[in-house]
Amino acid sequence: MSATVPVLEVRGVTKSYGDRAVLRGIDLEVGEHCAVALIGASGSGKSTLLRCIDLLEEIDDGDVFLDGEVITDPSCPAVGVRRRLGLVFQAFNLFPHLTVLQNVVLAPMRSHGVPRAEAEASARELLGRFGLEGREGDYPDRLSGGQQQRVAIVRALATRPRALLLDEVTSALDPELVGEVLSLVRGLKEQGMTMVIATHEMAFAREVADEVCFLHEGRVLERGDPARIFSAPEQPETRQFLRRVVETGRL
Amino acid sequence: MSATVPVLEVRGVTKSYGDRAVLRGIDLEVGEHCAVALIGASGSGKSTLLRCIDLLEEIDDGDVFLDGEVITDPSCPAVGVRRRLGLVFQAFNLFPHLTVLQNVVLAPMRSHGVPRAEAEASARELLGRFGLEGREGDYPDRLSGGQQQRVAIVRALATRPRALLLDEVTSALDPELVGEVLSLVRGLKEQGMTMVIATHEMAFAREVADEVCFLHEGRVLERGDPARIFSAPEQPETRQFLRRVVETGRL
Amino acid sequence: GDDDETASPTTETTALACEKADLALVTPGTLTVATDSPAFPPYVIDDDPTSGKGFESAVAYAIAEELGFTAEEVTWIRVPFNSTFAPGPKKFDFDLNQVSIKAERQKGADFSSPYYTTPQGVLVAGDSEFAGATTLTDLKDAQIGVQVGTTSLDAVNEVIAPGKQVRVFNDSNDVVRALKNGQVDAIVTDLPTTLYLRDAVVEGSTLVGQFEAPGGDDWGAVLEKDSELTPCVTAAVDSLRDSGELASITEQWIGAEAPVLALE
Amino acid sequence: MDIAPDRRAAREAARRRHARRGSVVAAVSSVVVLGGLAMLIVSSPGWEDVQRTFFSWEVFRDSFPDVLAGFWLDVKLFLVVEAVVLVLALGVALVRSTRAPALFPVRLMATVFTDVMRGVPVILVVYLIGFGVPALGIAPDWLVQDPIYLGGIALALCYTAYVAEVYRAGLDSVHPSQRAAALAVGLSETQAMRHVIVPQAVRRVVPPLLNDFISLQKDVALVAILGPQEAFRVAQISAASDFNFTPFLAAAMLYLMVTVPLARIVDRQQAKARRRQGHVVAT
Amino acid sequence: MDIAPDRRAAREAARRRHARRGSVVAAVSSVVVLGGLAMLIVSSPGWEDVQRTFFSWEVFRDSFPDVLAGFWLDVKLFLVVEAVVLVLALGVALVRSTRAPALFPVRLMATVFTDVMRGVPVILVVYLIGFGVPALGIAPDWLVQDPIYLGGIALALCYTAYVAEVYRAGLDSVHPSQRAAALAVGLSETQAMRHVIVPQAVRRVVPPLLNDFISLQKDVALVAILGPQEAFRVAQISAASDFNFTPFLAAAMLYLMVTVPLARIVDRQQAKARRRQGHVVAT
Ligand SMILES: Nc1ncnc2c1ncn2[C@@H]1O[C@H](COP(=O)(O)OP(=O)(O)OP(=O)(O)O)[C@@H](O)[C@H]1O
Ligand SMILES: Nc1ncnc2c1ncn2[C@@H]1O[C@H](COP(=O)(O)OP(=O)(O)OP(=O)(O)O)[C@@H](O)[C@H]1O
Ligand SMILES: [Mg+2]
Ligand SMILES: [Mg+2]
Repeated sequence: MSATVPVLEVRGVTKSYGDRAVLRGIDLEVGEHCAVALIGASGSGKSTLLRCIDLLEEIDDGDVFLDGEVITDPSCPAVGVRRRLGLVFQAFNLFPHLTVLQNVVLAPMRSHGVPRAEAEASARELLGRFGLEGREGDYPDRLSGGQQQRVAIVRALATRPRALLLDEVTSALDPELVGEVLSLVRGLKEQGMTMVIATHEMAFAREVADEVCFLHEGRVLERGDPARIFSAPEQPETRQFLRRVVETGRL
Repeated sequence: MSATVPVLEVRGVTKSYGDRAVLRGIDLEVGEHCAVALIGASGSGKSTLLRCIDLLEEIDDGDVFLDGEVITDPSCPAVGVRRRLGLVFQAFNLFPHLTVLQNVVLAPMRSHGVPRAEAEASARELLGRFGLEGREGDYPDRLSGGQQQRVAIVRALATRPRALLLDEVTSALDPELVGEVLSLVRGLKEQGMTMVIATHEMAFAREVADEVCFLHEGRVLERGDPARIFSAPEQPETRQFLRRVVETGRL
Repeated sequence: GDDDETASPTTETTALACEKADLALVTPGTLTVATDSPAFPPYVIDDDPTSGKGFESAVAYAIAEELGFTAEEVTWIRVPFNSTFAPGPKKFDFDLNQVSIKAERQKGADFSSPYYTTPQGVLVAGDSEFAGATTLTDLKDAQIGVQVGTTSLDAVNEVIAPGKQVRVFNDSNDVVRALKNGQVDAIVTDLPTTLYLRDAVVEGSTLVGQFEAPGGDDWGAVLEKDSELTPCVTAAVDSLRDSGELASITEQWIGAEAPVLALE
Repeated sequence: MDIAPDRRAAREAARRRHARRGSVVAAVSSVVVLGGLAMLIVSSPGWEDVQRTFFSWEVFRDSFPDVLAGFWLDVKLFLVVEAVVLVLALGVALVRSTRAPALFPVRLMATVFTDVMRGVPVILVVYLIGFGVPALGIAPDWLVQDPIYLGGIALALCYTAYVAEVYRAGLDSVHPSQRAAALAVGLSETQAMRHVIVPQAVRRVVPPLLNDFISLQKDVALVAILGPQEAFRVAQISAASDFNFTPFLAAAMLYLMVTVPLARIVDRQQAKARRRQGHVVAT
Repeated sequence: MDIAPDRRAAREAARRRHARRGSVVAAVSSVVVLGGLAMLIVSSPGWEDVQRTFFSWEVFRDSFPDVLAGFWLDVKLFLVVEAVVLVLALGVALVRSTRAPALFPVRLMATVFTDVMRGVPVILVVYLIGFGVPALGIAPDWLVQDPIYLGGIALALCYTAYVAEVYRAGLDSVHPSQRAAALAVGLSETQAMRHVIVPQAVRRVVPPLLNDFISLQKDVALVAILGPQEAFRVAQISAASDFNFTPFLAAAMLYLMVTVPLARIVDRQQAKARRRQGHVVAT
C-alpha cells in the first residue's frame, strides 16, 4: 500500500441520536505508525466517534476509510473491518461469564483461528505485562476497577490489530499504572502501532500523540502538533479548556 | 456530640474473599469536617474499604464507628447507618430503569420523606451545578461516561449525608470537569462535609484532604499531612508509588 | 315417548320405605336423574333425555313411574362421568350413564341391580383384513382401540388378549377417527354403541361380531354411597325386568343381533 | 463541512436496495416453502375428509355461538386467577430470594410449595381441590356449590408456583451492584426490592410471564372436570356428538383472539423499553 | 494489628444467636400454620371418605406398577421432544431477535408461528397432527401407525413456541454493550451470539425454561389422546374402573420424582453461578 494513503481517514462524519446531533462533520486522518489523541470536554463525542469508526454505530453521513477502503459502505463486510481494528471501551464491557483468560483468548481463537495453546500462552504473557498474573481464572466481577480496565486493554491487544482505538484507557488506573500503561502504549507506538486515543490524560496526548484533535460539540475545533496545541492554542474554546486542565494539575 | 469523637473510626478491619485477604487490619480516623484521601495501587483495597464502611460487605473482624457508635455490630440497623452516609461507586451503578432525575430523587423521596416537588427542585439545582441541565429526562445508558459519573455524584449528594465516601469520582471526567468537581468537593469541605476519598487524582489528595492514607496490599502503610507525604514519604513503597506518579505528570 | 300406560302396579314389591312421600330426595317432590353431557344415541336421542327417547332415557322414566313419579316430576341434570363416583354428597338421586357394576366401584358409590347386561361389539373397516374374522383368535394380531372408562378394555385384554397393546381413546369421536385413519384395525365398544357407530357414523364398516365380557358387563344406576334410595331403585328395576318391560325397552332401542364370536 | 444531499441519498438508496434484495429472497423462499406444503396437503387423497372433519364451515358456524357462550366463563375465571397469581407469585418469589438465615423455614416452605405445585399435574390439583375439599364436609356451602371457586383456587395454586419461578429468575438476573447502590443511597431492603430490583426484574420476565399467562388461559379449561361448560368442554361435546373436530377450532380461534393481541402489545412495549435504554448497535 | 480471637468469636456467636432466634420463630409459626391446616382436614367429617378415594394405600399399591410401566413411555417421549425443542426454539428465538430488514419475512413467519402455537391449546395441535395427518392419506405407514411420532411432533411444535419466547427474553436481557464488545474484538454476528450472548442468556432463563420443561413433561400425557397407554392414561383407566382417584396420585408421585431433583439441581447450579460472579452484599 502506498505510504501516502492514511491508515484511517474520517471524512465529514455526522451522527445524531434522535434530535441530538453528536457528531457534526468530523474530519480526521491517521497515518501509518501515527497516534492521534482526541481531547475535549465530557460529551463532546469522543466515544461516539470511536464507535462509529469501529462500525458499531451506523453513521448518518460521511465516510470512514481504512487503508483507503470505504468501510462505511453498506456493502463492506463489517466483521473484516472490526478484525483489523481493536477497540478498548470506556466502560470496559468485559464478558462477565468468562474468566479473565477466556475474555482475552476468545477473539484470537474464534475469529483469527489461533490454536488454544498459542492464544493462551500469548494471553498469559500480555496479562503478566499488565500486572495481572495469577488473576487468569477470576471472573471480571471479582476484579477491582483498575484490574478490569487492564484486562480490557489486553483483550484488545490480543488480536494484534492494525489500528487501536483507545477510549479512556487509564481512567480507572492508579497513577503508577497510568505510568505503566503510558509506557506500554509508547512501546506499541514505537513498534509502529497506529492509534486513536480518546483521553482526559494530557500526558498521553503530550507524550505519545503525533497529533492532538480538540473536539468541541461534535466538531474538530483545532488540531495540530501536541507541543503547539498545548503551548499556543488558536481557538478560544481550546484555550479555555487547557486553562482548566492546567488548573487541575493534569498537564 | 463531643468534638473529640471522630465522625468515622475504622479499627482493625479485616476482610477476605475466600483465600484472598483484601483488608489486613485497617485503622482510620476521620474527624468532623475532615477529608481523608485514600491513595494506593490498583487492587490495594480502597473500594473494598469504602464498601465495608457503608456496610455493603460484611467484615471479618474489627469495628467501624460512626459518631462513636459501633455500626458493624450485627444488632445495629444498617439502613439507618447508610442513610447517614453517601457513597459514590467507582462503576457509578446508576439505576438503568430510571431517568437521571428519578435516579437522583429516589432516595430523598423514599428514605428521607422529602416531598416530590422539593426533591425535584433541589435535584435540578444540583444537576445544573454539575452541567447536566437538560439531561434530567434521559436514561443513564444514553449518557457519556463523564455524564454518568456526575449523575452518580449528584445522587449521593442529594441525600445530604453526614459523611461522603467517594470512590474515584473523577475517573471518567475530562480535565475541565475534574477541576469543576474538585472545586465542588472543596466547596463541600468548606461547608463542613466529612469525607473519605479514594482517588488516583493526586490533586484531590493535595488540595482537599487533611490527611492522606497510603494503602498497600490491604494495610495502611503510611499516613499524614498531604504536604508531608508528598514531599517526604517515609516508607520505601510510598516513595516508589509517588515517584511513578510524578513521572506520569499527575502530581 | 314409549311410556307404557298399562305397566303393572308394583306397590307390593316396593317396601314401605319406598313410598314416594318418604323418599329422601335431593329436591323433595322431584326425582333428579343424572346423565353425562353430552348423552349419545342410542342411550339418549338428540342429547335430550327429557324426551324419553333413547334406551337410558326410557329406562329412567320407567323407573320413575315405578317409584310413583310422573314424567313431569323428573328433572335431568348433567354430571361428568368422572364425578359420578367422586366422594361426598351427590347432586342427583340416581345416575344412568352406562356405568358398569364393579366391586371396586361399590366402595365409593351404590349401584342398583342391573338394568342391562351388554355384550361387546367389534367394529372394523369394510376393507380391513380383519373384516372376515369369525373367532376371537382371528383378532389377536389386530391393533384394537377402545374408549377410556369403559369395560371394553378389560374385556379385550381378558378375552382376546391381543398381541399389541390396546389403544385407549378419550371418546367415541376419537376412536372412530382412529379407525377411519387406519390407526387402529378394530374398535371394541359395548354392543349398543357398536350398532350405532356402524349404522350412523362409520360408513362401510363391518360389525364382525359380539362377545361376552368376562363375568358379564352389567350396567346399574349409580347412587350416593349408602343411599336410602338404593333398595327402592333396585326394586323398581327388578320389577321392570320381571314384568318384561325392560326387555321391550331394550328391544326397541338396542334391537339388532350380531354374530357371536367364539374363542377358537 | 456539510455533505452534499445526493451523497446521503445515494447511501440511503444503496442501503434500501441491499435490504430489498434480501427481503425479496427471503419472501420468495418462504412463499415457496409454505405454498408447497399447502399444495401437498390440499392435493392429498384424504384432504376432503380432513376438511370435512377438521375445517367444516357449517359445523364451525353451528357450534361457534355455544362455544363463545362457554368462553366468557374462561375469560372471567382467567382474569381473576391471573390477578391473584401475579400478586401471590411475587410474594413467593421474594421469600425464595431472601438470604437471611432466620428465614430458612419460610424459604423451605416456599421451595417445597413451588416444587410440588409445579411437579404435580394441574388436573390432579383440580381433582383434589375440586372433589376433595367438598368431600371433607367442612367447606362452606357457597364454596362447594360453585365449581368455579374451587377450580379457580386449584389453578391459582399451580400457577403461583410457575410464575414465582419466573419472577425469581428475573430478580436473580438483576446485577447485585444494583442492590448495593440502592442500599447505599439509604433505601431499606424492602424499598430496594420495590423501587430498584423488582422493576428491572419484571421488565425482563415479561415474555416468559406471557407464556404462563397463555398456559393458564388454556388450563382454565380444566375446571370443566368439575362440571361447568366452558368453551373447550362445549367444543368437545359438540365435536363428540357430530363426530367432527371443527368445534375445537372454534375454541382455538377464541383463544387466539385473546393471546395474539396480547403478544403483540407485549412485544411492542418491550421494543420500546429496549430502544429507550442502551445504544442501538448497527449491523 | 491482629484482633484477639475472643472478639471474633463473640461477634460470630452474636450473629448466630440472632439468626437462631429468627429461625426458631419462623419454624414455629410455619409448624403451627401447617399443623393447624392438617388437623382441620384430618378431623373433618369427610376425611375418611376423602382418604379412601384419594389416598388409599391399597389402591396406590395395586395401581402403581401399571402406572410406572406407562411412565417409561412418558420419559422417553419427554427426553426426545425436549432435546428437539431446545434446539429448534433457539433457532426460532435467534430468527426473532434479528434486526436486519432483509430478514423481515422470515421474522414474520417466526412471529406467526410462536403466536399461533402458543395461543392454540396443545390438545388441539395433538388432535390436528395426530388425527389430521393420517387422515390426509399421504403420510407413511410407520408414522401413522405409531402415535408416539405424531404426538411427539405436535408437542415439539407447541413447546418450541413457548421455549423460543423464553430464550428471546434471555437474549434481550443481555445488555447491548456485550454485543458491541463481541463485535469489536472481531467476532461475527453469529459468533457473538454463540460465544457471548447465548451463554449469558441461557443462564438467566434456566428457571423459566425449567417451568416449560416441567409443563412439557406433564403435557406428554396428551399423546394419550392418540391411544398409547402412558402413565396418566393408565391412572385414569384405573381410577375410572375403581371409582377412586388414588392412581392419579401415583402418577403425580412419579412426575415429582423427576421434577423435584431437577429443580434442586438447577437451583444449586444457579446459586453457584451467582456466587462466582458479583460481590456478595451483606444484609
Ligand atoms: N444512545 C444514545 N442516545 C442518545 N444520546 C446519546 C447516546 N449515546 C451518547 N449520547 C450522547 O452523545 C453525546 C456524546 O457522547 P460520548 O459518549 O461520545 O461523549 P464523550 O466525548 O465520550 O464523553 P466522556 O468524556 O464523558 O466519555 C453525549 O451528550 C451523550 O449524552
Ligand atoms: N467479590 C470479590 N471476590 C474476590 N476478590 C475480590 C472481590 N472484590 C474485590 N476483590 C479483590 O480485592 C482486591 C481489592 O479490590 P478493590 O476493588 O478494593 O481495589 P481498589 O483499591 O479499589 O483498586 P482500584 O484502584 O483498581 O479500584 C482486588 O485484588 C480484587 O481483585
Ligand atoms: Mg466517552
Ligand atoms: Mg476501586
